[in-house]
Amino acid sequence: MTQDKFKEITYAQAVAEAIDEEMARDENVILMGEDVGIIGGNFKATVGLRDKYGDWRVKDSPISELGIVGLGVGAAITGLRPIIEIMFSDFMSLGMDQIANQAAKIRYMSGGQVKVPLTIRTTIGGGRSSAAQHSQSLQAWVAHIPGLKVVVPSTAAELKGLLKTAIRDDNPVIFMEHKMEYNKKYSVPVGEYTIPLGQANIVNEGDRLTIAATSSMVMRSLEAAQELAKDNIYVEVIDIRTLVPFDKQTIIDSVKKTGRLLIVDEGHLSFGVGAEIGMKVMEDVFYDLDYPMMRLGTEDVPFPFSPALEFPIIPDTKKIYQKSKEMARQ
Amino acid sequence: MTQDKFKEITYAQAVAEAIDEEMARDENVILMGEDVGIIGGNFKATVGLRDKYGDWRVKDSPISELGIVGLGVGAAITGLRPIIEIMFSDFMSLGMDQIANQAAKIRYMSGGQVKVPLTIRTTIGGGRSSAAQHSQSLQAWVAHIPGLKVVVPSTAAELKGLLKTAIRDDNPVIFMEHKMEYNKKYSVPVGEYTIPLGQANIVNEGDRLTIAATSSMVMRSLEAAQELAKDNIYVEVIDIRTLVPFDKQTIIDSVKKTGRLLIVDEGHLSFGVGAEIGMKVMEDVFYDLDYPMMRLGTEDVPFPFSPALEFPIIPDTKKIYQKSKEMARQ
Amino acid sequence: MKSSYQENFLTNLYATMFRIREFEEQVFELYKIGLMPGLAHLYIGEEAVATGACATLEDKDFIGSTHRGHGHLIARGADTKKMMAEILGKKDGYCKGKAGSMHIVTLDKGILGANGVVGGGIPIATGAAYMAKIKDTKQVTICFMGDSATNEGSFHESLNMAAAWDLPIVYVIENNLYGISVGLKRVTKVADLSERAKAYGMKGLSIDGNNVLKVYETVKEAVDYAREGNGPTLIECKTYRHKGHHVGDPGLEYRSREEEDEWKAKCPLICFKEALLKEKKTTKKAIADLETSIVQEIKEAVEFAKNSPYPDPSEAFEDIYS
Amino acid sequence: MKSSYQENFLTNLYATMFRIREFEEQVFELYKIGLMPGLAHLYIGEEAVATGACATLEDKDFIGSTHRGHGHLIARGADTKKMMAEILGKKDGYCKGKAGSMHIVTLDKGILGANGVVGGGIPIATGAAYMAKIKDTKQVTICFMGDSATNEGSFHESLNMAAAWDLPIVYVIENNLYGISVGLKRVTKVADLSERAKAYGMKGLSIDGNNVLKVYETVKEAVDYAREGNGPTLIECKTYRHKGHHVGDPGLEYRSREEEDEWKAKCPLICFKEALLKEKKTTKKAIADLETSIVQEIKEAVEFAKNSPYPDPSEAFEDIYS
Ligand SMILES: Cc1ncc(C[n+]2csc(CCOP(=O)(O)OP(=O)(O)O)c2C)c(N)n1
Ligand SMILES: Cc1ncc(C[n+]2csc(CCOP(=O)(O)OP(=O)(O)O)c2C)c(N)n1
Ligand SMILES: [Mg+2]
Ligand SMILES: [Mg+2]
Repeated sequence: MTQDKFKEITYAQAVAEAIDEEMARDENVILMGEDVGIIGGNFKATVGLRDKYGDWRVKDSPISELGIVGLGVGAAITGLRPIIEIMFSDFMSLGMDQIANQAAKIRYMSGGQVKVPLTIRTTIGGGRSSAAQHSQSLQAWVAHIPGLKVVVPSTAAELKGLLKTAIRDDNPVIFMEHKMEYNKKYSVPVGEYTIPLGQANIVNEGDRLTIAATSSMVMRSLEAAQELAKDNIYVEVIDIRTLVPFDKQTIIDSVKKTGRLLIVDEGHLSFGVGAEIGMKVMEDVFYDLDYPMMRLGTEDVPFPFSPALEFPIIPDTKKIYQKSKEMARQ
Repeated sequence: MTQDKFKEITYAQAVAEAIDEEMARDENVILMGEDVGIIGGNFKATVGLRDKYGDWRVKDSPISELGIVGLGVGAAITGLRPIIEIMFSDFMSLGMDQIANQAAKIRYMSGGQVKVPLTIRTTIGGGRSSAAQHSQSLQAWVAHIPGLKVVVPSTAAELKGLLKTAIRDDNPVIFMEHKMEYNKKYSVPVGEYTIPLGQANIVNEGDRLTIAATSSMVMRSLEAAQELAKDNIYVEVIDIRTLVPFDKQTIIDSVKKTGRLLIVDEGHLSFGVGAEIGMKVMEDVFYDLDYPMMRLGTEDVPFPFSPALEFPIIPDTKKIYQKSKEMARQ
Repeated sequence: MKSSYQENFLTNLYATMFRIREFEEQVFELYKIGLMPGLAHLYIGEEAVATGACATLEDKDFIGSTHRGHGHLIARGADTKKMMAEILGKKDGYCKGKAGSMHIVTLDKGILGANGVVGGGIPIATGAAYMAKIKDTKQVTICFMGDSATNEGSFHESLNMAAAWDLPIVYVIENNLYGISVGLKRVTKVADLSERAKAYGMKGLSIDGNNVLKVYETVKEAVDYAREGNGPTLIECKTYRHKGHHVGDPGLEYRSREEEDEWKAKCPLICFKEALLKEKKTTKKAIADLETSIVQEIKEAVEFAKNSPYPDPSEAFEDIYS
Repeated sequence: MKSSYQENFLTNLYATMFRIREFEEQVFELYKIGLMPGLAHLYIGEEAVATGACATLEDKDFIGSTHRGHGHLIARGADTKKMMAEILGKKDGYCKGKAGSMHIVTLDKGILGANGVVGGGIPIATGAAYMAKIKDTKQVTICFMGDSATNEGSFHESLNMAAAWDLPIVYVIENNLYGISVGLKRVTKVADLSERAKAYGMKGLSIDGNNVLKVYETVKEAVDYAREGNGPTLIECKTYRHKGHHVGDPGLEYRSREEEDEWKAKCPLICFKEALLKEKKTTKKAIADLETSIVQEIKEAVEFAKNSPYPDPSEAFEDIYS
């Protein structure tokens, strides 16, 4: 991103812009999903696209998650570049066969003969009192399956550049948008730009602790970093950006400098992606570590409905601040 | 297991015996799945049960993974104790909504009013030239979901005791059997016994390295341990037994003694359960570690069909031996 | 209207519909004034379906519900106080604030659960029926679902099993023409969803879902049929939701005002009230008294819910495993 | 048999069926002598379905296949050498040994892929049809599936979309009465699976799947219908597999010997050969020559496969991402 002109748009608008630009650029790009058309998506992230590209390229689908992902796979291997929306990552559960056993594997099974340029957009994140079945951040499921790429963008600017790259990628990409972000405004570069998959991004420099975070936890970590700076604790914040492919070098270099690593991801803590991030860099940073690597994630309980119960289980700025303080003490 | 009488039976027979004993003990226990009845299961692990308990309690189902898991959930909350078989863990992908969003969460969503005494038996493991869609070990998916218990038994004796406990458990338990084991004979205690969920088992004592393993990787690790003993390297082998609940104390105590931890699980390495095992004990063993924690898992590629390609990607005795040697050097 | 219907039975049906309507109106108010966390899917306009269907059941029977579940639960006799407290995320709610509007599960009254996953409740209800079948308990399950839920694989897999094994269950489709913004006819070719029963060798019927007696009579026959061991039935009830998809959806882009007006004119409460009065099954006064008392009941439910405390944060960590 | 059928066309149909049969017999031999890794699902007995159906297609068209896919691929003109090498896990196989019997994917000949997941190929084939529809390429897709695959949710979701949007696809069910050991009638009430078309407002037909001309004619009409933009058709072909579910299954516990004999008497090859001779469409000599040359072709395929090297272990790490 070397643009010097910026505009203020919402995260939802960044989604729509990315798709719009790619649909304009390549007539093989299509969008399909529940309610993506007439109303422009449950989260208003695809507003205007159906009017512009018509009913066949921006298709309101039946409520058939398995069917639409599979349709996307078939369309992808025969020449389209489908973007399939699964309204909530919780409902990837219904499409997992097509995601994990078909999309992820067809290229490999064919011995490299076919490509699967499919983007699956879905949403993650709690905090809306949406309870147990609409709040999960299930990146751990897809990141575990070789053949898939997995993107967990942070800001609207990041999202836009990464989504455009995902759509152009010849492999199945799971693109996870954070529902609490859709209405937030961000400064986004004007004009065309893309961000490559597989490069983590240092969003704050520091020397006492490295925080590696995904999705909206990057913003929460930055907020914590600001607070910590007031205590003269300077933490380096890394936006992981993509879980697969994974850029471990950026984290290794940072931890070699700071000696401490905190990983923050909103998925459930246990067997979540944070564990892998730690273990991936383990061998390289082991002798540089001054403190055990630590993780923050959503507590290992289903999401409760009541806000009185929900907020306590999700990582937030305060929890990141506290954990960082604990870790950064000499 | 304090029995002193043992008999030789196969792992498949151990499954059938465990289910038989529990069906005899409690008329609410039923078994349902594809081909579990007339032919006694695709892996012959339920032979004889339909004859004994009839067509309604041992039910051959249509090929409807989502439907049968959901049917199991409904039957469980209304009084039965269903055992649902998903022929390959790869096909949990089709039932994941009922597994992860329903079975796992109903008790919680109800505020503790209902219980879900459901056992889902499925199979894991490569090595049969079954290729990309019949070889995965997908414990990482289910271990990540709070509300589920996850069992990864090693030998037939372990399997039998753990399966009986799983069936009696009032929570949904995912019970993962290893397909390469079904025809192998093991020494199994005569008579009634159960093994609690949540207690790891030290199967070999040693002082130079701790190997924590799941499922058939426990046996491979024991074989490696025997080879290592010839080199005067004594490794402690721990059978993880259950991923959820997880017994971290047994591993912590061992690593405090050995200073080195190798984790072996047959799931794909990245974002697999091995990462979590490492990170779970990290804080407690950090200052005792003499070497970075290491993991072995299946390489991050879909399972290829040809044996020439498949064996190189799966962890085996030799790889465990080599990695152990590398780690155990002073 | 059959002359054999007693006044009591008929006014009870009306009372249930009115109770649902009033409950939902109050939920909407609570949302608007910011007291309700999250969202809720209102049942206003569809009251005749839950009311007519649940009136056919015995105490021991089961119902499976949906994301649009308040009406089913009330028709089944659930406590409106505990429901309202749950919807506000309070400690005295049915599920201690863990469920909210979309997930109330309580075996109290045989309620297998609302469900946030479209189609998610169908296999579960089918499982309750399997239990009843093999334990020969003579319990019948009614499984409610939306029109669009019939496009989920779970619908197909469940109905196939229920038919193959003659399970005691009645599947009731509430066809309100839309799944969120997507008109069913844009994504499904068949006009009457009861046609889908043929795929399973099951009986299927499509009826006016705004006529509470028609619903009652049709479902009653199916429930009796199921209870006698003859197997399942699929009943499509054509109806309409008066409000948007959920409390936060104005619902303006995808439906025409004419369509809305047409259906509002067929309001199940108004039509039934008029029929009762016309056929002199009750009096205006009796109806007015009934309405007043229900308004009061729901007011109390709202007060109860408002006054109930939020659960303690530590409770988030309870009730995961038993 | 229509008099308009040319000898060439007819003997080609016979040749294809014979090629499949001979190929499968050799696969079975290779399994028995331990040269084939894993398992394979033989198509013997069902040859008329793939043969009749694929004969209706143009070069540009697509097929979607199943775990029992050898017959579909051969009928579509796939190279038997590359297939056999793939089945033995060799480097010169269609997919360099990565696919094996159950996963051959090659856009060569428009083959969207065999599929190890029952029902897994149905949405994928539907997606190819969606592509053809919106790009107006006039390509038609034939999607094969087993009887039991029609109980998967993927079947339901796919057919609903195909019908709603008039996609150019023909769904062909190979009803061989069983899914592994489970007789369809034990888990499904409907006798003719083409009944399921009604659930989608689609045309549905049930035919004798052992009669290759009947299959050809019925599928041809459906393919033309699809190509003209009229939408999908569901065709159930009743047939039978002569062998067990896979090469390692003797298949003795769940089928009666009488049933087997009855169906073997209806062998599609024998019946068609007899009909051809009876109607003097060809001669015994011509048939014998054809058979000899195909036996030789398959022999060469076996030799080719045997002589092909195994892939290098390092290749396991290639072809994951493009
Ligand atoms: C599996 C799944 N997909 C999508 C959603 C989002 N969603 C919630 S309600 C709904 C529409 C349901 O339509 P219908 O079944 O007709 O019921 P209605 O809301 O009209 O009563 C959708 C798509 C969901 N909750 N679950
Ligand atoms: C989703 C899924 N479930 C189960 C299996 C195991 N399995 C392989 S073939 C088969 C039977 C398929 O029956 P049918 O569709 O009738 O095809 P047929 O084998 O008879 O040709 C089953 C259950 C599978 N491969 N995929
Ligand atoms: Mg609807
Ligand atoms: Mg079959």
